[in-house]
Amino acid sequence: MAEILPLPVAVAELVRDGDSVAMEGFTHLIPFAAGHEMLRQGRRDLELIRMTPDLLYDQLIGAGAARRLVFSYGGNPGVGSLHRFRDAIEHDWPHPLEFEEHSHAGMAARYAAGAANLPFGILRGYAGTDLERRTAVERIACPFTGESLAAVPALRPDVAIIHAQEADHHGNVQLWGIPGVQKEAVLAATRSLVTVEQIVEELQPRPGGIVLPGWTIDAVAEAPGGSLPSYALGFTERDNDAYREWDAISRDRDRFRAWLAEHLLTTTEATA
Amino acid sequence: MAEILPLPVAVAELVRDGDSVAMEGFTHLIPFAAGHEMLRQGRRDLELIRMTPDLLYDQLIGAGAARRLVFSYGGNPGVGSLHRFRDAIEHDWPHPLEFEEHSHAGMAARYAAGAANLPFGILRGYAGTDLERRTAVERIACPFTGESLAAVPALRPDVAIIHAQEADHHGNVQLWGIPGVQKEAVLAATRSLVTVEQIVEELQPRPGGIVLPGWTIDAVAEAPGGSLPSYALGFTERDNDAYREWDAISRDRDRFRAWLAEHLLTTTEATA
Amino acid sequence: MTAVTGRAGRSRGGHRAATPEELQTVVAARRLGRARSCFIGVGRPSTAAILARMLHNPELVIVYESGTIGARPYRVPLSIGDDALAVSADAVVSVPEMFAYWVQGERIELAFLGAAQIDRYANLNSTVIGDYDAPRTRLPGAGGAPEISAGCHEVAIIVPHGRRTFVEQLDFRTTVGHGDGPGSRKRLGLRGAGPTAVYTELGVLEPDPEHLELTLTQVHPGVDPEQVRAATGWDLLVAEHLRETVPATAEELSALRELVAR
Amino acid sequence: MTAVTGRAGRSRGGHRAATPEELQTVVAARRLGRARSCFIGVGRPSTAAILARMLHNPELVIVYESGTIGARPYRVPLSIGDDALAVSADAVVSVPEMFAYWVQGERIELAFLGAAQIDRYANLNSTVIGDYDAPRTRLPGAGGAPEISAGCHEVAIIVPHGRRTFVEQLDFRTTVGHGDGPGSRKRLGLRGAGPTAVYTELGVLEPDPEHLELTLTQVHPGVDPEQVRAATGWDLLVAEHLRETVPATAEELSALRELVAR
Repeated sequence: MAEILPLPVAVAELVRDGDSVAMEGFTHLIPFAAGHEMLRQGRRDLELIRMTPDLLYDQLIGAGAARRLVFSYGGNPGVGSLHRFRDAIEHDWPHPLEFEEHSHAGMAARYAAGAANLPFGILRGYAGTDLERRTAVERIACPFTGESLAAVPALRPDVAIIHAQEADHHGNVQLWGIPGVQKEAVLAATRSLVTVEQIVEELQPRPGGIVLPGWTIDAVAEAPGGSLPSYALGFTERDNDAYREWDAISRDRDRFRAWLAEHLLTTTEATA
Repeated sequence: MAEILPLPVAVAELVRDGDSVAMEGFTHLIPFAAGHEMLRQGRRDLELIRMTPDLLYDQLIGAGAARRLVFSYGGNPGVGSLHRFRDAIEHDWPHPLEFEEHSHAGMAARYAAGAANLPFGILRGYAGTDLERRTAVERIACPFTGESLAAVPALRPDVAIIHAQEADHHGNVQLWGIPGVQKEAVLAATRSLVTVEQIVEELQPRPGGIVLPGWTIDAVAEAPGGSLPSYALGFTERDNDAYREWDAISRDRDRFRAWLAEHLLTTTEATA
Repeated sequence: MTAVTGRAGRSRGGHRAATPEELQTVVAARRLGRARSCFIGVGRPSTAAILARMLHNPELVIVYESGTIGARPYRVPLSIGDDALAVSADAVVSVPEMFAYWVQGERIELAFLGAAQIDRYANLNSTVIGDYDAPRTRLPGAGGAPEISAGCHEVAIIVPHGRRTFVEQLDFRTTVGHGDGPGSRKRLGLRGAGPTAVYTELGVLEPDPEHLELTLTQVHPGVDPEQVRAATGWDLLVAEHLRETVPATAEELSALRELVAR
Repeated sequence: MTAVTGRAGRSRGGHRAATPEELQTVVAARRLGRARSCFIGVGRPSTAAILARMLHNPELVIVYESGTIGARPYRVPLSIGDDALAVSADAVVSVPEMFAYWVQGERIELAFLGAAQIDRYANLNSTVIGDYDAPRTRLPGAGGAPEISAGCHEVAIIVPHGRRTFVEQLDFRTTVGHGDGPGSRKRLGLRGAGPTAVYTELGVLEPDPEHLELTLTQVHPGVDPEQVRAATGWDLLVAEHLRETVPATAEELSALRELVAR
């Protein structure tokens, strides 16, 4: 059964330095609050896994929390570059960043394989690309037709962190709207944390609702607005301006440092 | 876009003698009306694919419509044997029946592979069973860990037939309740027919609702009560007595013949 | 001996004593009292699981292969896809997801399986009696059993006790229990612990901790171990310290009968 | 030349003439007028698709990789996961399902892709400028492009026309268009037809039916083919019968501007 914990306690208990951490949410329901709590607690040496690193991982990378990044699309959606991500890869700032990149289809197959407890997933993919020489992918032959397919290794993160709209007191979680790859991330991980907009007496089944039973989750933490500046359908709206503003903040190391200092101060006070 | 057709027309257009036909519905939403229409139209030489043949395939097998059966559990749920299925396999009545059997996990992986346009699916399965020697399964090694897994060939039926609660005038279909493997069956098949309880002006998204857009389907036919004696959540209740009574009817070839004659007569009149 | 031959006697409490089949269900339900989640088919396992939720373990998560997770059935369903299961469940998933993410994902603690034949290593046949190509009796086939036995943490088996069921040699190995003995499951890549108990109307059999051969470890009240050996198609081992089943309590029996009557 | 240099002139109707970028979007939207379904990312492809639904093809099924199938966006989304997409869609599926059942399932007719670099066989780079291990500019990476290009029936490309984009040699091949020419896609097991058109602010390039090298087949009004060749990093072929783009109609332009202003 999931424990209902304050967010700082949940992060302290579940995320350790050196862990591989998958924080998912495809544009929708990105777990910013939990990521910022990791920043505040000064987690280091993490392997950060995420299809679309987005602002959240740009911030963690810029703060030096990541040893390694596993991803498939490192852009600021609709805006442009992730400058901290670029600075780390192009100029080793604040320190060198190992990385492994895939296609979306490959990452999705890797999570699905992890959730299904398979060592690998198969897809029609990667063939003929330079990606094939640069990442963890093998060719595999269909034993029935002889066709050549791509095999990708399963993702089995130490911790998965997602944001959802609601949980009940037993830690059963429901999310709806664009579901992304969150269910797979949680089921593939050894430990899991779900932040939610609210805790309710009883989950009411919703159209498009995905329910994760409490016994598949380690901790649930209430974090209203916890996916801003992304959004939680029915609760918050995407703050497109924040995505645009991040471009200027993150372009410059000093402005980023100032943002980080101010942000950590603010969140520390808020959670104190 | 799916054409909205009367059931006899839809079956006549989509199902041909010699086809491989997958009629799915896991206990819930079994497409009896469509199957009975196939009986009435005298389809022959079919490869019938279905995880749980149930009464529907017992009837088609008994009537001699099947050349081959692909399945994973051939029982009358909660009651006992499927006697027409047994009579065909044990005594070649009404004629010899080829068959290929899998486990549920294997069939599910085969449908999922078909829907995903992959030539095979992988699972941890079959190892050490006698099934492995009797069916289409190969061992495959994980290229990353060396682990040995089972590979099963994708299912790509000529036609998939399912029953759902509702469709709109564009042929968009929604079903809810136990979803079984119907989505995969439709997406794996070359052609597809969906019978529905009702055609509505507009689909209202439902908790647990699965929507198949009209452009993934060839024909939709209205068939209220079309999954009886199984059921359609929210519309009809499972007729458990009919399942129990089938045991007596199907046990005896003459009683079955009488049922068939009477049933075809009734349905012919009803649809005339 | 009335209590185990199936003829109903009267207990002191005034109600009929447990039939052997009732006791079999009650004992299985007791096992489920300490499970977190169980994967079950219809019939007696389903009855035992609902009984366990009524009596011992209201938090027991019941999973049916039809895709319902955390179903709270009020009555014993005829089929694993009855509407009450879907409506009351915490989550309902597709069949491919059930087998990939939940069974193969090793999320379910205990599975209850039945079979037409069982051998000394708790391997199961639910496919055919006689020759595969010229069967005496064609059975329904594998269903979910092979992978359920592979992926759940433990397997419990409920079967009637007789020489037709407990056989020296299976006609077909549908589901691997302990294979050919120690090391078999590991060699085959099966991840769970495999069968840990067989519940019958006569008692309970468990694999020997060392050589894994099914051993009679518990008999129901009034059952002679020789009677169990006679109902078994191989030379059944009997545990040195044979336990006797605690008789069904009045509470267990009335709950079971109330459930079956619903 | 005003109409293609980006400086706004006045057309006879009194509104500003189309900028080259507007015309690029308008031409792409025309292509979508005869598609049943299209797979698109954010930015100009999204604008073109919404415009196509407004003007030519109200039944066009727009699919975003975030999982929305049949979305009916009213305004141009900043991100492919904006809430309007989920709420208005016919169906919303998980990312694994999107790529497995829908993209790889070859259900989507036309995909629109962008890139930082494109070569003569319409292969695309969205990964890196410079050396992979010591990049001059690290780009976002593959996203869905490689498999979208493999699985959709056809691919259309929208890119700005210049020598930084149209290069002799990609720094990294993220996405296969026509590979090394005829036979490449088949050898690699790529199922769709691959790129069939490249839409730029200067005109339209299409693979030659025989040798598959991108060929200038259409120029926008006032554009000289030599201007296009000068903006291309390889010795660009020009079709014998070069077409000229039908100028953006007043209806197209006002619809586009209204859409962008929403």
